[in-house]
Amino acid sequence: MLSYGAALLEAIEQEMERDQSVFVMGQGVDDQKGQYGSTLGLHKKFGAARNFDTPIAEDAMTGIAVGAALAGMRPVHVHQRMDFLMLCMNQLVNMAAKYSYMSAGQVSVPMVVRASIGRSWGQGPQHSQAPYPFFMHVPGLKVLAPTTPHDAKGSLIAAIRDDTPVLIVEHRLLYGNQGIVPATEFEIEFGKARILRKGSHVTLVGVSYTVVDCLRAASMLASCGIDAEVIDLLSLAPLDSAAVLESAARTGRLVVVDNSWVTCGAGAELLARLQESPLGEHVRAKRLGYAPVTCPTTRPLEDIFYPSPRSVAVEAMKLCGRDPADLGELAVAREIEEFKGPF
Amino acid sequence: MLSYGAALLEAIEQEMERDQSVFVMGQGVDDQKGQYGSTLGLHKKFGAARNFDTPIAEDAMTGIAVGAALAGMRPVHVHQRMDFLMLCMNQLVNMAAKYSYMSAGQVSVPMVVRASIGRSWGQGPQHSQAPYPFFMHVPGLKVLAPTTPHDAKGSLIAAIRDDTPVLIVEHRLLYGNQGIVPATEFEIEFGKARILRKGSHVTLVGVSYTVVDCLRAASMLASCGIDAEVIDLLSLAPLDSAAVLESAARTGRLVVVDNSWVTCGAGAELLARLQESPLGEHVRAKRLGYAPVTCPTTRPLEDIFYPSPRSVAVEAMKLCGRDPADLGELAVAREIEEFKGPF
Amino acid sequence: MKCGEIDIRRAYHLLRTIRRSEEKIIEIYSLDVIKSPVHLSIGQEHLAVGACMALDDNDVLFSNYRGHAHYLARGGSLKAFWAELYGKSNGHARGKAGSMHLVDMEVNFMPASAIVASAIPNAVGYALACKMRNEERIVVCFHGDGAADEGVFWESLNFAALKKLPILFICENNGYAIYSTQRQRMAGGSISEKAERFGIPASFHECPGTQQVWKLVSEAADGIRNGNGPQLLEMTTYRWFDHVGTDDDHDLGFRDIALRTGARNRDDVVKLAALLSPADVMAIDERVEAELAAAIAYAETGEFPGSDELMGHDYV
Amino acid sequence: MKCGEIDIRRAYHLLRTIRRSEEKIIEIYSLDVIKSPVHLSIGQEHLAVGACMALDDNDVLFSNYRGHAHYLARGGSLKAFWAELYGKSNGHARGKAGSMHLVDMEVNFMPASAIVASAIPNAVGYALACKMRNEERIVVCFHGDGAADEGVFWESLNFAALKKLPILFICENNGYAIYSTQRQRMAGGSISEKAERFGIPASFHECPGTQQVWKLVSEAADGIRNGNGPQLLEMTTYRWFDHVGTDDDHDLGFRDIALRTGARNRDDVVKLAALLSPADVMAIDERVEAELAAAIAYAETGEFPGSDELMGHDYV
Ligand SMILES: Cc1ncc(C[n+]2csc(CCOP(=O)(O)OP(=O)(O)O)c2C)c(N)n1
Ligand SMILES: Cc1ncc(C[n+]2csc(CCOP(=O)(O)OP(=O)(O)O)c2C)c(N)n1
Ligand SMILES: [Mg+2]
Ligand SMILES: [Mg+2]
Repeated sequence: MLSYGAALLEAIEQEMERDQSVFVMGQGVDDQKGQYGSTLGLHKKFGAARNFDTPIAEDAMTGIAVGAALAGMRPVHVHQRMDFLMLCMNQLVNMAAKYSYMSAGQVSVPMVVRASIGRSWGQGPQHSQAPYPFFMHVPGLKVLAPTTPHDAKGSLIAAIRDDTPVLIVEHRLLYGNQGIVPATEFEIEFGKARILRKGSHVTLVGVSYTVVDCLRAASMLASCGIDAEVIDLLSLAPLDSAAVLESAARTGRLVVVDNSWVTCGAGAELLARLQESPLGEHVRAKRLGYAPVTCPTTRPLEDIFYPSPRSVAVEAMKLCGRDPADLGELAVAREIEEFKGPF
Repeated sequence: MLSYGAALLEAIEQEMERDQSVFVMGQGVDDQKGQYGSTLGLHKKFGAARNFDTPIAEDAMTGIAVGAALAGMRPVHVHQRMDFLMLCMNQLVNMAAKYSYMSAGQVSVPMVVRASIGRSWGQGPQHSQAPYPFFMHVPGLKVLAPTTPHDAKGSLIAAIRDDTPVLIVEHRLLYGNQGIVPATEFEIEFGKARILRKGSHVTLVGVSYTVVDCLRAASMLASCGIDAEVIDLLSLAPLDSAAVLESAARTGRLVVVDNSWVTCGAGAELLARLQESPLGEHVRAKRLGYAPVTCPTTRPLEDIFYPSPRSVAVEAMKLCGRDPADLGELAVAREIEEFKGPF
Repeated sequence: MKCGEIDIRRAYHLLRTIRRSEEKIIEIYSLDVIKSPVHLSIGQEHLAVGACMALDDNDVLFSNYRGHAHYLARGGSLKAFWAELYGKSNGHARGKAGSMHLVDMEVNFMPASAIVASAIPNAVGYALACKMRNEERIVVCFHGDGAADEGVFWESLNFAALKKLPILFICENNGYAIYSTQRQRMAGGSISEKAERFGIPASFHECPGTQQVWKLVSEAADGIRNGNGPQLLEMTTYRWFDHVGTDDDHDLGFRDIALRTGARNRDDVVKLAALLSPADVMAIDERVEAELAAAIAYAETGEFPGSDELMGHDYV
Repeated sequence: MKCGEIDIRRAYHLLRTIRRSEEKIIEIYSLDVIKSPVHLSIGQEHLAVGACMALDDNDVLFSNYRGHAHYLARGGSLKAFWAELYGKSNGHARGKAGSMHLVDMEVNFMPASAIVASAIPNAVGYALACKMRNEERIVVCFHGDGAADEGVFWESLNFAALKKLPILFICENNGYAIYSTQRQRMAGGSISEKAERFGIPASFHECPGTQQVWKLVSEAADGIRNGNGPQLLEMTTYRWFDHVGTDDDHDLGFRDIALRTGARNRDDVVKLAALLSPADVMAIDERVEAELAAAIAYAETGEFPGSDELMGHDYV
């Protein structure tokens, strides 16, 4: 058993051991907290040159990672918040994503960008965003959003070895979660979703932490006799819509729970593909995600801003023609309840 | 009759006349070309302080527009290329979009961001993008994409008078197009699409210049006996999905033609809403847009990278169960054929 | 220009209000009634107090996530501040903002941002508006040393200098961005030396006290108000506690405890108290405790925003 | 370090190749066979030639959209260049790049970017890789005066200085960004003066000729190769034609025709020819014409990429 943070650390250690060209950079990666433990001690083990703190200059530092990757290195650039990627969109969208195509394959940009997302409490408008749909929209980038410690390790290794820029989306409430993780090196497969729970009545699809919401919703639904299938998208670009469509066609009902706003999100893309497919007419579908406003700081509003096991279960009940009032109570998730900051 | 560029100029002149707080800034706005004529001579008429060139510093300049707007001014910030907005995503997404909500309405950011998009020839990977879906995704921003000179004028005036940040997407091949434009001031309505052509067999929906593709496709289809309805989305955020769904339900067939990549685009959002609605099962739908790669520079690849009247008509024929081979020839659009640069 | 000397009584009242408010935060933080990150100003309050007292009422302030001192020194509502920390609807932004986004438009204190350096161009833009409208007021922009790592800082300085805008940049250089020292992040000269090359008259001040800050800001504000264009004041200081939260971080091993001892010996709350009579100090202290108690009571008795509040204040 | 003097014959050959290639572009541009924006280097070629000749083969170059001179001076393939302008599949990037994104990895010429200043941090990142791998080579990054408007330029300089990276920044200061003069956009000191405060040894040179550029770059490269960290050379120059396209823009009224006259009088193509014998010049000129003709023929006879090429070279 390893925590999600420890699984990331194991992945990077194994890769740094294996390949001299792998290195880590980012604000605070060599500090006492080591990005939730995921970079802890790497500078001691591999030298300060291979795990270094950076100035607060996201644009240039991303460009520097791109340049190092052009030179054949494999940088892993860590960001404490995905919101901060708004400062380096030019390097990600206009440079990293484009170098390979515009040189007709003469160069590639084997870099990894890791970014934390997510609530805890009171992160507010500018420390809570997860605009992964931006990166799904632009060709030339890959996006992974591992939910389990297993997939955290497999994602990071796959991302490091891949020759395209890969973005890894990490929800901060997941870092402490424990799971079984193979000790050896392995890669997850790009473009493959995971079915975490088999079910026949409704398909629940989550992204990163909303997969946890879906699993909890499935338990709530089970007490009402509804058997939910739960899919962890995992690979957002390329996107495994086939798995989702197949499942939805089987259950006839689909709830996609984005970990960002709904408009032009992953759910939009999945439902659009469903609508384009002949399967669409047999499926009743619904999207969930952040409320369509800026994220508020105060807890009561946060609670209704984010999707929750209950809000997911309610939609599933509705799709199944059942009264949501039949749903039992579910305590607030431990990781949310126990969160005490300071950040 | 006014050109699109002249209509924008008329709008801004009328607004600057009416309201001292309106001003224009941007690279080259006071040069001899005046952003395709749309800012031509404003500095002579209203003084250099109200139409000024800026350093090449998109991030700070956007922040400066935001700050001026916080102070009650109404800046119109002009960008020669929407690609350059990648440099100021932080100000647009993390600041402009959020100030009002995070202050519980104590401040507002009445700014306008104008940005050109689009092909001509050989603009290549970094001068051809139109990532408007990013701005549809994030609450707190409005997005308009006028296609006609009439709507160009009405959009700019509505945008200037609105108290939220509004992004106006302008396709460069449209600036020369002529149309009837009321001489007096008027505002288009946010959240209202325009039906440009009534039809009963298939609904074609475009964004900015792809509306022109749709109209030309409609002519091609007409020669095959297919009566296409053409909708100009115009307002991307808020999005008038009701008009599209109503039309699609009527015709039973829907083609949405994005002016960007398809994944997580406007078409994705529309089809997802269709899938969520009970109307969805009666409609066969298809999305078009840029090919899912980086934009190539050479003309033959450009021609197949972008949607075209023919590619739109082909999809419509397929949805109608007709053989696309029945489509007649259509000459390459005049504005593309005549384009000779230098930019 | 503000003449004479700073009003020590008022300065002490402000310093004491800020210090006691933050001490109170430390005291209750573990109770989890403040469910939001807090970035304490303790040790840096006197920069805010000296600066704010040197300004006119209609001057405009831009701050950042470490904004408690700026907000309170400017005269932002203590009650609304506390209610906001509690996430209540009687907070200054109805609970939507929290500690990182303080705002009080009654005193021209603009909503603070939690993205490093991001409000700096906004402050410049506000100054542009002031200049376009021929207003007398100036804009003051507080920022950290870390903000100067960001390119937008230099873009902003350039534009302010280019247009000779009425803005004063106050760099509160506490030597750290989270756990990184300035020298780990920055090559070359000091921030003020660089700013100077960017066309901004700038000066460097080693740990100035309240009175000196007041003088420096008074003079700078005067010049800016007279149309001389922007200025930058770089002042070193020290934050006593952790970057975020209420812990002491000196046991983490990256900051020498001697630094904190030095800073505590310079403590302006103590220094200013020493300039007043014991009776004055006692009276002010009592007043501060009463005001603080009232503010906390206001926060505690406030309602949480109802679910209908979620969708407000956005265009959708 | 390159010793002695620049090889004038080779320098003239490169200069002449660049000049004649661009003159040819001007000649045929209206025929619309080059369907892509072109940013001519005419008037600035000697900076590229002097600099590139001072470098080693395994040094790495970063350029921008105004890259014809850099590419050709570095020894990029003339044939692949012309075919690329024509959008043909025998172009250096099979037509996908065009004039703005020249690349020739055989001579370590990295793919150019059309976003101002955007390749500068990439160059710094490449230099970081060189340093991490203990390589002998250095990175050279050409950029315009306009690039220094962007914050990322200063962020990049800071990091290069902080890590003492093996990189030479060459600022080709032609005084304009499109139609804006440097002084309309920038306050404060010169770019090199600012760079110096950022910890980068930097110097300013008024219109240096080919030989002087060669000397400056040889010396700088030598120091950088010896591990002394980054440097910046700011050199003024003048572009004869419009920012983009093949027109002369001096009738638009924002650039004084006298500036161009001055620049033409300094023309290094003429100056270097004067240092050679007429026979040498004639031989080189003839060789250039033959090479140019062959390159254009290569471009003309090349195939356009087939539709199956659209989806290549991207992960999807
Ligand atoms: C753009 C951005 N990058 C990173 C962060 C994370 N972060 C928050 S505060 C901070 C340090 C800022 O240091 P400084 O400007 O010196 O202010 P101080 O905290 O010392 O007052 C960092 C890096 C952020 N909020 N925004
Ligand atoms: C980020 C960005 N903003 C604006 C532009 C438009 N643009 C293209 S070239 C240029 C001028 C650049 O000037 P300079 O760096 O001096 O290079 P020069 O063209 O003079 O060689 C501008 C503003 C761009 N390409 N990228
Ligand atoms: Mg600091
Ligand atoms: Mg220039």
